[in-house]
Amino acid sequence: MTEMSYRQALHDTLRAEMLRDESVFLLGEEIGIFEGSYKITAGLLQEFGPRRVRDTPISEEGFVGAAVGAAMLGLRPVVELMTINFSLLAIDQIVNHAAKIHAMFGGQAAVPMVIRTPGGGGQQLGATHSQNIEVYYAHVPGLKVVAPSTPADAKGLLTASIRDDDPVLVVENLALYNTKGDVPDGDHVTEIGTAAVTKEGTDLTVVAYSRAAAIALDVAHRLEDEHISVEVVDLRSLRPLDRETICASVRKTTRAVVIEDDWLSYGIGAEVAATIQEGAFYHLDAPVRRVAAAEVPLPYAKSLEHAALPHAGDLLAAIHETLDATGFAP
Amino acid sequence: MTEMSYRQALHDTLRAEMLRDESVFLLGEEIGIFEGSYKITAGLLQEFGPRRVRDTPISEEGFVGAAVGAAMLGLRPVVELMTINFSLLAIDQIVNHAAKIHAMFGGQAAVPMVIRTPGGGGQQLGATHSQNIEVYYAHVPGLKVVAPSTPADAKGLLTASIRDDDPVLVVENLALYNTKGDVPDGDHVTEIGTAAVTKEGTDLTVVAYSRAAAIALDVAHRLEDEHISVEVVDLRSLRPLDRETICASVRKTTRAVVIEDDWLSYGIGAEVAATIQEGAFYHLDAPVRRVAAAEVPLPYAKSLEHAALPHAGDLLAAIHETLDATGFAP
Amino acid sequence: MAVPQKRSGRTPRARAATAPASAPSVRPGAPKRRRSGAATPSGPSGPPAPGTDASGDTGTIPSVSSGLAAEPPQVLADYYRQMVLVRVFEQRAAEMYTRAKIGGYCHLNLGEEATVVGLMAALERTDYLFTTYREHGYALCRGIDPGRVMAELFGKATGVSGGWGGSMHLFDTDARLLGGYGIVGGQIPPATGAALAIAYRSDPGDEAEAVMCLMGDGTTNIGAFHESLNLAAIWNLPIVYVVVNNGLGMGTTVQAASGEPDLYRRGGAYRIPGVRVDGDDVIAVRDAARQALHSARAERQPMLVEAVSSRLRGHSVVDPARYRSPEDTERARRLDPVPTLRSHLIETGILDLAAVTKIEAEVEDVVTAAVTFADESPPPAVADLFAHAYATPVPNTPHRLPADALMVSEP
Amino acid sequence: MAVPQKRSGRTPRARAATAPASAPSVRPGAPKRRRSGAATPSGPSGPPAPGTDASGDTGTIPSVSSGLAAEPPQVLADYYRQMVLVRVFEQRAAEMYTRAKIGGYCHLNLGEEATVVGLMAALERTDYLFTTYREHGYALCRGIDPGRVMAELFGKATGVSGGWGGSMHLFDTDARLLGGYGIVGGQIPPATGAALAIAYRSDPGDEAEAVMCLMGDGTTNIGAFHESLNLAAIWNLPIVYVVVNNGLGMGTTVQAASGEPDLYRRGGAYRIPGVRVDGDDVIAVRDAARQALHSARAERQPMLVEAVSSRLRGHSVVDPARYRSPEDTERARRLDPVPTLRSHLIETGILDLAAVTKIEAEVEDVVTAAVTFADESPPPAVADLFAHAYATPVPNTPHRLPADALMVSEP
Ligand SMILES: Cc1ncc(C[n+]2csc(CCOP(=O)(O)OP(=O)(O)O)c2C)c(N)n1
Ligand SMILES: Cc1ncc(C[n+]2csc(CCOP(=O)(O)OP(=O)(O)O)c2C)c(N)n1
Ligand SMILES: [Mg+2]
Ligand SMILES: [Mg+2]
Repeated sequence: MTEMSYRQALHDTLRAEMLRDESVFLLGEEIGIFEGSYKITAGLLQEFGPRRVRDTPISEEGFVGAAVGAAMLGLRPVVELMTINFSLLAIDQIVNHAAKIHAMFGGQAAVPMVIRTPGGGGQQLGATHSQNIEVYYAHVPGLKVVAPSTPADAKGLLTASIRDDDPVLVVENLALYNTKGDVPDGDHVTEIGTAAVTKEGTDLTVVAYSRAAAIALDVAHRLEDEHISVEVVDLRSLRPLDRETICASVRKTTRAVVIEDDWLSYGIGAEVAATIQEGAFYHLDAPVRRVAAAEVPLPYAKSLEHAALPHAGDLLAAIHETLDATGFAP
Repeated sequence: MTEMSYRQALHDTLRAEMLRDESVFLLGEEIGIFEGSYKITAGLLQEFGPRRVRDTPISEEGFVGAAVGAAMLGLRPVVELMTINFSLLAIDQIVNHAAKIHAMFGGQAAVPMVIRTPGGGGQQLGATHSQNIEVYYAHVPGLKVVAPSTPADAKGLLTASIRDDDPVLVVENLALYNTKGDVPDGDHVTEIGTAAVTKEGTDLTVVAYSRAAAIALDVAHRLEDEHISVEVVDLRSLRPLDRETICASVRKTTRAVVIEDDWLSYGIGAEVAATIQEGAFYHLDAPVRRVAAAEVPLPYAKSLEHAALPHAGDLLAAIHETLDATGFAP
Repeated sequence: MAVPQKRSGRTPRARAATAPASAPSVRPGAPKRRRSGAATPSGPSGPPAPGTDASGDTGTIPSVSSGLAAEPPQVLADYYRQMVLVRVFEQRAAEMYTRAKIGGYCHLNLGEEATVVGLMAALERTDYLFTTYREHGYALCRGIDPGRVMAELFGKATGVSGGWGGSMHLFDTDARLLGGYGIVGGQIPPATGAALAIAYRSDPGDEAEAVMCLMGDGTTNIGAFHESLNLAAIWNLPIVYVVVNNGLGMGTTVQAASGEPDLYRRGGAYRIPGVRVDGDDVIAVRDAARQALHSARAERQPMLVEAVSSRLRGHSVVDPARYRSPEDTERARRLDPVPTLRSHLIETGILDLAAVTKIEAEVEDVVTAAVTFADESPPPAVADLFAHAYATPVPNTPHRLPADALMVSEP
Repeated sequence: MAVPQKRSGRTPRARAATAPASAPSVRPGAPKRRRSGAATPSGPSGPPAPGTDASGDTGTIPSVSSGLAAEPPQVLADYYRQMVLVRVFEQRAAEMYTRAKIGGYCHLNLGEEATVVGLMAALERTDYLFTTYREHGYALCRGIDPGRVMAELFGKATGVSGGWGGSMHLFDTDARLLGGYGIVGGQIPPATGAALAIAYRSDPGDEAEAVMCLMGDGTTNIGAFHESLNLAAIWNLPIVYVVVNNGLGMGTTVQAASGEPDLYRRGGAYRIPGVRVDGDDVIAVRDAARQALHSARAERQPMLVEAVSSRLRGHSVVDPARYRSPEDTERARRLDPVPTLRSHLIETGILDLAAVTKIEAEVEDVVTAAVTFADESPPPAVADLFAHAYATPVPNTPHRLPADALMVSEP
């Protein structure tokens, strides 16, 4: 184990996979000379040269699609999209091409590519630069979507994604890049399609992913002091979704709150809540509550932005209200 | 009232609104000379000329974005996207521009535009041409999304959408164009944001929209013979979502099934089920069941396509299982 | 046999135009002009091809003959056979569509046979092909068994894509046909990426692999065209973009859709040399494509080839094309490359009537056999619905049919 | 006052280049060449501007003087004042960002002042402007109160966009500034649509409205550029696309990003005439833009103007620009248009040192007042979070804060 930042874990993983496999290469805007908007790829152009670390023009549809084609010929491109917001420029290549090619051609071609991209608000970047639209990709058969919340998972899931023969979207988060944690040394692969119980508990389950999973863990630990035992399920994989781990937890705790950074309606939390009510119906003592962003284009002004996004306090409130609704007394 | 097809209702509404308001104009691929891929705009070029009925090149991002700009200057463009699948080429203009401009600029500009587009599978069009991705748009604050299931609603909702000052996506359905129904004569506006109870019932609520709402109504009528009283809620508006009408119905019937044409995970039905479990939790006698498409890129072969898409029989099965789970006997 | 009757001889049009005065915009080392291979220059004949506006090109457009005369008879016979194969296959496909054996959308190469055959003749077996939804002919001329192509149209398990793709989505790994694509322009970025993979792994050279990416005229107006050509230019990729200009999107003309209707010039925005060729002239098409492919494989100079032909029918099988003027329809018929080549072969004595008729009869049998094969093949098994969901299995992938409960919840 | 010291005189570069040999690709009636207004031709001086590759343009590029000499002193003084305003405002913005008064991304016009002022001087009040996230200067020169601009950067209710937009999203209805946009290329289709609205409602003419759409050099590589210019061309829209070429995307050079690095030529793919102008020469920029706007408004001929200048700092306030060579940085400093114009004004006696200093002092006060206004303004009220959610209210729009229950469910 080595303690490092989420950013470092991503960087080191890219480097390790490039060293391991000649067919792995990177492409994206400003990842080379500029060393990446968020410096994940710092130093890699120098080490591997422009063949393996390819700066692209501002042409998201073009270079994401180029990665699709390169992957069809057996390379393993790892694309950086500067933020998930810009993925909308390339979504046709992701949804109508990367996701479809394997099945639509009867299984003849695989598309072993990875798209890494950060989402998340809270940086005062305004309405078009603060979104969390991973649900768009999680919705699509043919894609896999993972969203690590810790440096260890960043390594484990990115490694798994690069080695996977399907197109995988790795959702990072601007607010997590500087967070630190222990990362297993050597080969470390986290299985795509599996959620993790990051803290065990008996009274209530909080389901979350990415930045919200870090908040959830923090809140759960804080609630220990109040003798409230919260279990935290970190989804890690949004597609496939590990429904059994979620429902098993709620069958045990009988209560659930979902928290996410995205807008409430039709967000990831909707699927989680729908899953719980179906898979743990007879165990559930209260409605599954969802904590999510206010449904407005995210404002720039700090005050408004803060009000619109979910924070630990919001999760605490929802937990307390859910416990209260069932007459829970610690 | 006049009986007419869903196609005719759309056509007549476009024509009526163009006659009523000089600022309403149409643009899209092949809507003029070709008279529209699905002939909704047949005859309108001839009647109104190329200024009001504008054929575009194959440039979805370009002409949808052009509609955004024209709307900012006060025109009321009604864009036809040939199918919702191609909306992915224009989604940046829809989600990052049309939806954001009003709020992001502090309410100074409005974007009174409409995008009409059909979705739906079952026509053997293959994986990229058979999608139902309205959930992408329903997720986004700043947009409004409606999905009429009858000729009357096609008229009422399209009229409301054209007269609305916000960007509205009108989701049509390939399988509905030839369906017939009574349409109110004269001015007929259906309020965006409201669901309709299209059949009253006491035993179970089916929630649906678009083609699935027509299936639901049909199934509900068939079940009368078995003395099962099904209430049907046709969402009509996906954003805003009329949660109260859904939950009021389920509070009464105590059971619910949601049916949609889209893939299950993260579909419209997820939000509906999540809503019901929150808003009717204490009334619900069984888990909310979801009937939805199998989660694969839709195959071309008839047999596979049929197996992957939901049909009346699937809804019947889910209704019966839900009733059985609660020991219901008609 | 459905090939139209022999008609009075028509001099085949043959013309290749390079992007004008593009000397300063051609990269060092890139050829500044290309000609189709044929030796004897001759002026264009017949009405100007759709999209042609050569008025400003005085002195810069070399006009060359098609070079039919220089070809060995066996080669011409083979090209004719292929053109007839495409013709008959497509006519039969239209018929099968009407009989509901084929579903969905079905776009035919009728009228484009010379372009199809010429382009495919230019490719090496090691080259990769990306194409559009209008691609039956390309699959056939790439050597794929007609039965497997027809079976795909029928949605059968024996089809090239196992019945998963249908008419718009033919794919064959061995033939390096890397797909027909239904999203307009959607094939262009992946094709460009395939060329990137070639450049990533191997050096340029006369034997190097290259990619051919086909698209229609209307497709040059979409963003992916622009982004992809630019990538190919700055990365020096071995790719030839071919615009199959049949004059129409669905009902929209090139002139109405494109600010620069001389589509071969659009490469100028990326310093990609462009060449226009008569798409009704199989030899001219082949030679132009071959030269372009040579630049791509030997010099890593991406190229743009525009082949001008006509669509004989509607956009797809179900389109009656009422928007077309009688003159335009008549013009397309007059330019029809199949009877034109037939007449030429017979008139010049390259093949006699008996030989031509024999080819036609053989093709007829091949297509009939293809239909029988398709008809008798089984559909894909419903049990295999999830067989191609993912290439790498992981836990929790959904395998649920529409009526299945999400999971079992017990009271 | 932060304007760099007076330096030894530098002859201002002034050059305008038209798209080369584009005669055949210009529509009938469209002007085949444009020149900046100035009368005396003179050769380019100084090193070639970034992205300049005129080697193949021999004989086709008219070089003209900037015409500074011909301008009334009052006009030049006003332009200088505006350039200094942009300069000082941006420097103060950088400072305020460091002091955390401004958040998010913050992109400055430092180095582009002559382009900013020249372009805005060419616009009529009735014209519409669409721009990018690098737009503070344009807002100021469009006449918007600096206090309201700074307040927007501070995220205050008094800001031009009410605090909702921030640095990247300035908007002002009265000034017809229809937005700064943060998605690269995202502004181009809406700007094109605004021009469509003008054409829909009114006739061309000398007084007609037009649209100016700004973008960076890197932006010419995105699909929206291609699609939009094509629409403008086929629909004859009154729009001028301006590429503000500062030589860099973020750290990527024009040469690395664009197959055709002579960006003004990229209009050729749509028969849109292009002109390149020295972006450090306020008069040349203004005149080129004015002429282009004239074509747009009077002839409905869309135009492309490329203004070449340099970015003095990093891509945004937080970018230390380590990727830039010392030579490149030094070059940008040398070309800095603000001290250049200052020197020129003084050396030619148009303004004396006292007048220049007075302008600078006044601007300093204006910016200080803007900061004070911004600082003292209130933030938007949290109660107004849903105020701009929709323009037309309908039932059931969500008004829920993150911790709110979706709806009340009672046992
Ligand atoms: C992105 C997208 N937009 C629209 C369509 C609908 N469409 C299918 S083919 C076609 C016309 C294409 O014309 P062209 O590129 O000239 O090819 P052709 O059909 O003539 O071979 C259109 C508009 C589509 N499939 N994809
Ligand atoms: C679609 C999209 N892709 C990427 C970005 C990130 N980005 C912001 S500015 C920029 C560089 C733009 O360069 P240029 O067009 O030259 O404008 P400049 O910043 O130099 O004024 C990039 C890549 C973005 N905002 N939008
Ligand atoms: Mg065509
Ligand atoms: Mg730039």
